[in-house]
Amino acid sequence: MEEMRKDLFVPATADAAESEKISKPSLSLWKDAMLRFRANKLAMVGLTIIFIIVMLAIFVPVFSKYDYSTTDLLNADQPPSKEHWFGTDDLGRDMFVRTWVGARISIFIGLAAAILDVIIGIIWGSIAAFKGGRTDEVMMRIADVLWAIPTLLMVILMMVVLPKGLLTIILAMTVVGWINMARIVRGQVLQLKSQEYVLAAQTLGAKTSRLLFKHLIPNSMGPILVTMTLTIPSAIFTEAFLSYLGLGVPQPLASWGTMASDGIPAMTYYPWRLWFPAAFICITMFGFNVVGDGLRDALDPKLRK
Amino acid sequence: MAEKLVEIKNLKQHFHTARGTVKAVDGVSFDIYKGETLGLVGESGCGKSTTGRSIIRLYDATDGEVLYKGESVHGKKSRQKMLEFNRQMQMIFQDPYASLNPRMTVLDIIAEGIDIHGLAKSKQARKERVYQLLETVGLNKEHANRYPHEFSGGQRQRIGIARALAVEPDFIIADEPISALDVSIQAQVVNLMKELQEEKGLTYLFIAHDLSMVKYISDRIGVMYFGKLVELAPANELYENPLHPYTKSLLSAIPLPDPDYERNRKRMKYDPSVHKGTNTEFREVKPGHFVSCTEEEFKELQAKQ
Amino acid sequence: GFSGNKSGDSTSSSGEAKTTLNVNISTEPFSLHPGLANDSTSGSVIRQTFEGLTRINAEGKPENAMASDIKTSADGKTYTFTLRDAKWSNGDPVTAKDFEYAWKWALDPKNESQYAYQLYYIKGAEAANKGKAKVADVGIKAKDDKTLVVELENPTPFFTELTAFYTYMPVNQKVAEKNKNWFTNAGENYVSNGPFVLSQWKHGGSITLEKNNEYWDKDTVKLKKINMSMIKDTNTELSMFKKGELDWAGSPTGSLPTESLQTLKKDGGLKIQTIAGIYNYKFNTEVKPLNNANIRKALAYSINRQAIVDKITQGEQVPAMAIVPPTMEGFTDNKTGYFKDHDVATAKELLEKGAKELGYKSVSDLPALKLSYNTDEGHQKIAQAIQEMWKKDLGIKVELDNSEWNVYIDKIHSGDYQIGRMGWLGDFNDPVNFLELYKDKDGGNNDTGWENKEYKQLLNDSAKETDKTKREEMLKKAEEILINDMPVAPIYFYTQLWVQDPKLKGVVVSGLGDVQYKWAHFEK
Amino acid sequence: MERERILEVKDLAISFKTYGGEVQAIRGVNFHLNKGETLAIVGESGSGKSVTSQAIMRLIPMPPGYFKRGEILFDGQDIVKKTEKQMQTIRGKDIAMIFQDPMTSLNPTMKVGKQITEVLFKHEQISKEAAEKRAIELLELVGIPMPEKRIKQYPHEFSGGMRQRVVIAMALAADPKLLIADEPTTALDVTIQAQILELMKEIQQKIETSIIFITHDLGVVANVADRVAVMYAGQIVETGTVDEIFYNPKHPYTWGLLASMPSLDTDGGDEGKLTAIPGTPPDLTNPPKGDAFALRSDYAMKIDFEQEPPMFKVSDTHYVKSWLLHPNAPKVEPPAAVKARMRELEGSYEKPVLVKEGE
Amino acid sequence: MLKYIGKRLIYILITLFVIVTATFFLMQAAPGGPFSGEKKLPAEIEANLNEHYGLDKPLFVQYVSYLGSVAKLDFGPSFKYKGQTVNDLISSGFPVSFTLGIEAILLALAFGVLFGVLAALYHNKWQDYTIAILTIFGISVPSFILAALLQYVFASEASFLAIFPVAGWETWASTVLPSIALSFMPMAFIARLSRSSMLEVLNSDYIRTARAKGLTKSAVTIKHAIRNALLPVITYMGPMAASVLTGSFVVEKIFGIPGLGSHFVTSITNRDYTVIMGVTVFYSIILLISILVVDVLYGIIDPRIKLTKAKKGV
Ligand SMILES: Nc1ncnc2c1ncn2[C@@H]1O[C@H](COP(=O)(O)OP(=O)(O)OP(=O)(O)O)[C@@H](O)[C@H]1O
Ligand SMILES: Nc1ncnc2c1ncn2[C@@H]1O[C@H](COP(=O)(O)OP(=O)(O)OP(=O)(O)O)[C@@H](O)[C@H]1O
Ligand SMILES: [Mg+2]
Ligand SMILES: [Mg+2]
Repeated sequence: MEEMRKDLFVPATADAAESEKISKPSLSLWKDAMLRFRANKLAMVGLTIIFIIVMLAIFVPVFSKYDYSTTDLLNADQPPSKEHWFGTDDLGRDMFVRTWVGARISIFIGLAAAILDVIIGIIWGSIAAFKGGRTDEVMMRIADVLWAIPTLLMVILMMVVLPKGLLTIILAMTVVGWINMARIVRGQVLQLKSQEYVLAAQTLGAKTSRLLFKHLIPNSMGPILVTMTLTIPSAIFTEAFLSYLGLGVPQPLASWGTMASDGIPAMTYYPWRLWFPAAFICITMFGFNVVGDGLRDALDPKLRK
Repeated sequence: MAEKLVEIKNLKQHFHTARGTVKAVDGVSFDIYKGETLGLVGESGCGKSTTGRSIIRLYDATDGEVLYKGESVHGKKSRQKMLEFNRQMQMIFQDPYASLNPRMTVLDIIAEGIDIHGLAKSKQARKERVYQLLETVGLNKEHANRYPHEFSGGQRQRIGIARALAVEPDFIIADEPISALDVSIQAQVVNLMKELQEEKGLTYLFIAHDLSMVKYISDRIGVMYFGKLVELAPANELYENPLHPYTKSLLSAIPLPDPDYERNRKRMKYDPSVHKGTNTEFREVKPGHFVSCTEEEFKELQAKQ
Repeated sequence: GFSGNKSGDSTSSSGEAKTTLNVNISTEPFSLHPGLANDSTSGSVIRQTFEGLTRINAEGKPENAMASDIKTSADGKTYTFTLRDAKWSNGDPVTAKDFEYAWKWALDPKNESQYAYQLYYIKGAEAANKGKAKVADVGIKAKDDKTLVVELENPTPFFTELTAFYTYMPVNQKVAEKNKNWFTNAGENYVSNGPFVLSQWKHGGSITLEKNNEYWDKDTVKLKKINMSMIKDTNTELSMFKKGELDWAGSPTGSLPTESLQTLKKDGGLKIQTIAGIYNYKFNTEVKPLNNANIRKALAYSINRQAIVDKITQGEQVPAMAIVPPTMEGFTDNKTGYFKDHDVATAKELLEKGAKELGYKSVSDLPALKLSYNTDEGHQKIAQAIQEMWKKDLGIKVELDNSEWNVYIDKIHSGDYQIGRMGWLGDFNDPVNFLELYKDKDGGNNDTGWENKEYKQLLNDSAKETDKTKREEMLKKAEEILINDMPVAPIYFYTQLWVQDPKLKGVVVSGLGDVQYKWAHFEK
Repeated sequence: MERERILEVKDLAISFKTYGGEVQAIRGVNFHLNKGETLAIVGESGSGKSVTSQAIMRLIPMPPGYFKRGEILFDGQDIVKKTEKQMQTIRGKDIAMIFQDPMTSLNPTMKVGKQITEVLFKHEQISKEAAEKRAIELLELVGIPMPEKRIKQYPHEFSGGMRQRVVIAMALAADPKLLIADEPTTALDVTIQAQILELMKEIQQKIETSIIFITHDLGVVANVADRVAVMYAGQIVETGTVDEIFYNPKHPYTWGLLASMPSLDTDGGDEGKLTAIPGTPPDLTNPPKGDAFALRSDYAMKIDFEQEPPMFKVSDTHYVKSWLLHPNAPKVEPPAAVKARMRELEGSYEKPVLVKEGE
Repeated sequence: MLKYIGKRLIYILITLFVIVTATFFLMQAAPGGPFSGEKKLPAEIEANLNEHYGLDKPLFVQYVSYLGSVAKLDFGPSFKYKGQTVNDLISSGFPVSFTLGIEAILLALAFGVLFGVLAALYHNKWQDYTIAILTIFGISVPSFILAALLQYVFASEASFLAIFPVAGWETWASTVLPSIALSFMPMAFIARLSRSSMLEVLNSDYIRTARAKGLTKSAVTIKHAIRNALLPVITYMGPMAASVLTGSFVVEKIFGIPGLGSHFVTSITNRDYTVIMGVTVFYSIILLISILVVDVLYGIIDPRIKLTKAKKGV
């Protein structure tokens, strides 16, 4: 046995101060999530993609030598070249500028619709599920009514009654857009509301809003984020549909949705007219989705590394 | 001690399931006096938790009444009254893990009650209070920023205790609050509960299985069997003079931390068919000592006293 | 579930000629009742299953069909048709009574025929149809089984041709009276007298016709079967054609995607035929600044039609500087029209003049104009191009305003527009069909709010004129007035474009865009 | 005396990576288990009992958890190195586990009966009827009344204790060689608890099952255990036979535990307070240098704050990890409550012997 | 449960009534009518037609009489398709759309759940990323682009992969491309939904318990995880099934399928009033029933969900 210094074997007490310091700063779930989100490489790639696209959308139309609306019939349907990076459309307009002008509108509409849908959908769905019983029944049946009334008919009427413009478009999209979200949230809340931690908060006297926003909704974030990311492309294409009916962005303004739908018949003849807008929708969606996935992961404390 | 804080009158809680009705609590009546600890023991599944949950209004009682300070708990109340009531009455849940929101940090979980009732003036004060509570239940500050799944079973249970204590209630329903704790921390928690009781006149309904602990902490003890209260008596009286055969069998089964004793222990089994006659009722055999028995048994018991 | 077999005997490996024709009719026909049909799809089917007194032949001229002889009275107002021995597909003889029955049935207001006005040339027809007179009193009389006498309101030079139109086709009275819904499905009730019979009708999916063995001229008919699919998507239609699933793609029963035209032209397979139809921009002459003829003319003159036709519509359409299509007899000059295409210089002058007349200080004070169209890719492109032209050449700002078809129609018909796109397809091969609609300000299809006394008089007179050349002159004069006042800016005359199996011969496409398969056959 | 060792855990260390740093949940745990033996693990809450037991099943979520070092030899084979596939044949059949949190351990959407029969289908050739019969039998064994009705219910329709019993029934279903019971009776009343303990002993006798029994109830330990291991802050600080731990404890933490217990004679009515160990357990993100318990110990010495204590052997079966057994250490007296139960045991060495690395 | 369904059926009737009412008045308010066209009808004829179809009566009278016939599920004759009743149109189109819809739903559900589960099991591994790209493509590309693409690749004469007919409704082969086109977006969405809820579920204690039983990864997933993760998918399936089963205008158009879907659009553009009402009511019935089914399924999938009672905790 190794010799031990005797003086070490005298009674002693702990240095109290030592255990006082706290190594980790105090963070709420959201702040904490932000940190974890930043550590997620893929999510950062997604964010970068979105950032680049937004930057291009802001600046390309400003600095390009082409105007998005000037037609040049002699140069219609030109394939991509040095002159026109993305080729030209059927009226000879530069597809590159139009793509980025379209990005402004489509991304704006996509995000605006997504945000509105999320807000209304979450509130509606969670209240319905949480209150349950007749409230649930009435609220969800209202959603069903809106869902069942032919959208086309509603849009035609809106077109007659409301002025053209972005606001009208967003309104038209939101009338039914939120319903999906409301249903998803309702399902989640139904499943979660009898969880013990909800009961525990109830016994503390938590208001419904607190129960919803602190307990039920954070725990439904996965499906909510997924549904939200779905809203964006559907809004982009709904805009194209509305535009077809005369409610969309006024021509010659471009949007990805209208460009892609106009590009469909050209698919085999002038493929660039379809593929550029479609590809950018996909790329943007890829950005939003990986950001969504990253957020989901960041908001799940069990997954942290 | 005469002031009745809680009166439970013929409380019934039945669950309707696909396979018929479960009579979890089937006509229970007792009072809890201000400042006392009422221990509640009984066979697992006999309805202790359900009784507790019905008292705190987590279930709507099938029948019967619960009065808190003379006021019906189950009646309709204003938000203000509800809040007040929620602050005064708290519950520690049997299942520590399920009762903690997986997406909240321990800090936020414990502070929830403080937030709801506005008990902290500043963010700092709130944090300080939580740290203090953590220490009270034998956790340390470092734990405040972790999430429930990062804790051991006992640690989770302590979080639940801290949460209930945070709002400084008058009456706590503690549903097996210490079963997952090691004896040392059990002692710590029990000491704390006693201290609080002495200082602030807290009242407890203490549901537990560890009879030595129940005896230690309780003034009176109720024994439940199959949805009914079968015996209710002051703690010492119950241990020294158990009248109901089920109580006797319980006492005989208490394990002692003594290997030699354990090797030779004999326990009694309870056989519900020992009762003579029908029409069992809850009768006071001795002042303060109630037992559920038939008329015939009652006479026998009284004769023995 | 699935049923039927489309391919049938269509292909024959042994080098024999095909006898099955696969075409696309795009949509479900609204009705296969000659008296009820009011759309071109229905017409395309009925023309094969029914036959009127005459039939338009390959040269575009009416030839006798059910009629073996047609006599016209001196005043041109009484026609006497003698019927040939022909049978219905169920073996019944086709009689003059069947014609009388069918026409009167269509005129009877309770039968809700929307095309009954095609019969209004007959004496008393309009009044009867509008409920103001009795149907029995209309000038249609089956003298006997073989003789049909028809009295007209006016001498109508194109009446013989009209009798080839489907509203004038007969209906088997016996069958129709026995079964009110005889025309809604294929089967023994659907009795017809044309070269083909309806053998299968899968609603919304396809229609199959088979050769009618009771047809009087059955020896001429070579095809045994015609499969008519209802494919709405033009790309799909073309794909099917390329893959051999269709023998014909494009007009008149389908259409070709504009994007494919360049390629198809290069491949040499594209068939182009000018038809009696015009693509217009109507001006609302009741709103400022379009109430000024010079402004209207300036707008019309400055349009570069050639560019639109070459680069946008791409179908060799004829730039229109006139109103009556050059396919009309006597109007072949209209290929060049009354003014120069893309005449920017004149346009500018006119614009300045117009602006002054309206009290604007300069052209730049002119308000922005609203250009309306119903949503369709083609209209949209043209509108955008013209928007650019007006902006660039005239410095006029134009806002585009598109709407859904019915909303649009409603807007135009109620005058809630400034400039609106509207096309017109001829119902029959006569110039008056294109001029008549601007006769009255509140005539249902005028929409421009324009009216001109002289113009009106000329048209009224022409209706009574029996001399062909005189009548033609009157109409030309009227057209000139119209062009001079320009309540409507012509853009181009329609063409129809299609591709077809090179072995397919004898399909007759008329200048009105009708198709007939009676003579169709495949070469080996 | 040497019996067949079914399990041997050597220097096992497991950490969790968290945002706040590395939580060293267990830090070098050594113990073994003989065939047919019951080892009770007691110890401070959060000391790593559950992590140790889940590590044996290889059920620690990885990430965030990971093996730092050590081996777990089951039947002579290292579990740490096994593939997931191999583990699947071991789990449930060879090693079964009763989880601590019975409420969340049951699938909320599956009927209780099915959750039990599932194990039987997995590990035995058994017909549907037979499995169902067996499930009813098992529920009956663990004291659930009317099991025929209960197997058709869902977990949320069970009380806490009943769920715990379902979990027990599940673990017992396939007659495992090694049963790990993580606080299996905390939610049970004493009569049922006694019944379960008897049941486990019966099974043990029948098929020589070895049991690791984690509990806080020292009464239960006294009842079931052959040997006891006491854990503190991720380490085993004392092991010995049940008698050695109860009658001759050596570690100050064990003393603290034994002293904290109320007995039926302790009267809570008035002043009598329970003796708790002061202070809070250490944070395992940065475990203290030296002896982790020193911070809270009345017997701490200077060396405790500097150097981790080695293991001392007090008898063939009794090991203690504390500087107090060092010859240089001053002699100390355990608290009165503990002293009262101390007695001389056969087989104790005269002097503690230092255990060398790897022994 | 039966009582609950009974109660719901009453709500369904009320909802239908509201839908019918709203659609009726919206439809009447929309510009144009069944007889308006490019070539305007003579006013007298139009009046005559209006009278014949009762369109000249006051709106309210029309509405009441219409309600009566809807109650009998008799939607009357089509205005445009002469001699055909709305019921005829539905009964000829629905079986086609239904066949296609069922195929699409099965595809969407099977592959959606499969991909979602795989992505969750291999969270943040290459499998997850591959599926992410596929599914993001699926939700970003609308069916009209996808349908055209599929048609080009698998049916056009220019492709060497042309193994399916371009269009039509003849054999089973002609259902393949349209059902893929129809199912792709739902499939992708289901995959993303189930991925996210699977991730949640896979972390729960009862999954650990299931693993402790020695169940294989797939058994754990199939028997324990999926069911708990399915709720959002079920939620989405309700309305999705209703719209897929009643046909898609776009897919039917591109593949020339005689389904019901086209009526939803053409009836409105044609202002074919009776057809608008008929298909709307028909769709609503299917929708409301499938939503009821979803709610009933909630309780079956997760027995803790009780819709019958609003009381808390129970
Ligand atoms: N997933 C995790 N992430 C981070 N830390 C964890 C995790 N799981 C456990 N720990 C930590 O590991 C330590 C040991 O936990 P363990 O569950 O083994 O304790 P225990 O001895 O079983 O306690 P108890 O008796 O309270 O159940 C605890 O300090 C706990 O906080
Ligand atoms: N939601 C429910 N649905 C159906 N039955 C239930 C429900 N909750 C509890 N029960 C039943 O009610 C009875 C009493 O349950 P309770 O949880 O009150 O028991 P307990 O006395 O707390 O038992 P333990 O000590 O085991 O926790 C049990 O038989 C249980 O099965
Ligand atoms: Mg309980
Ligand atoms: Mg544990």
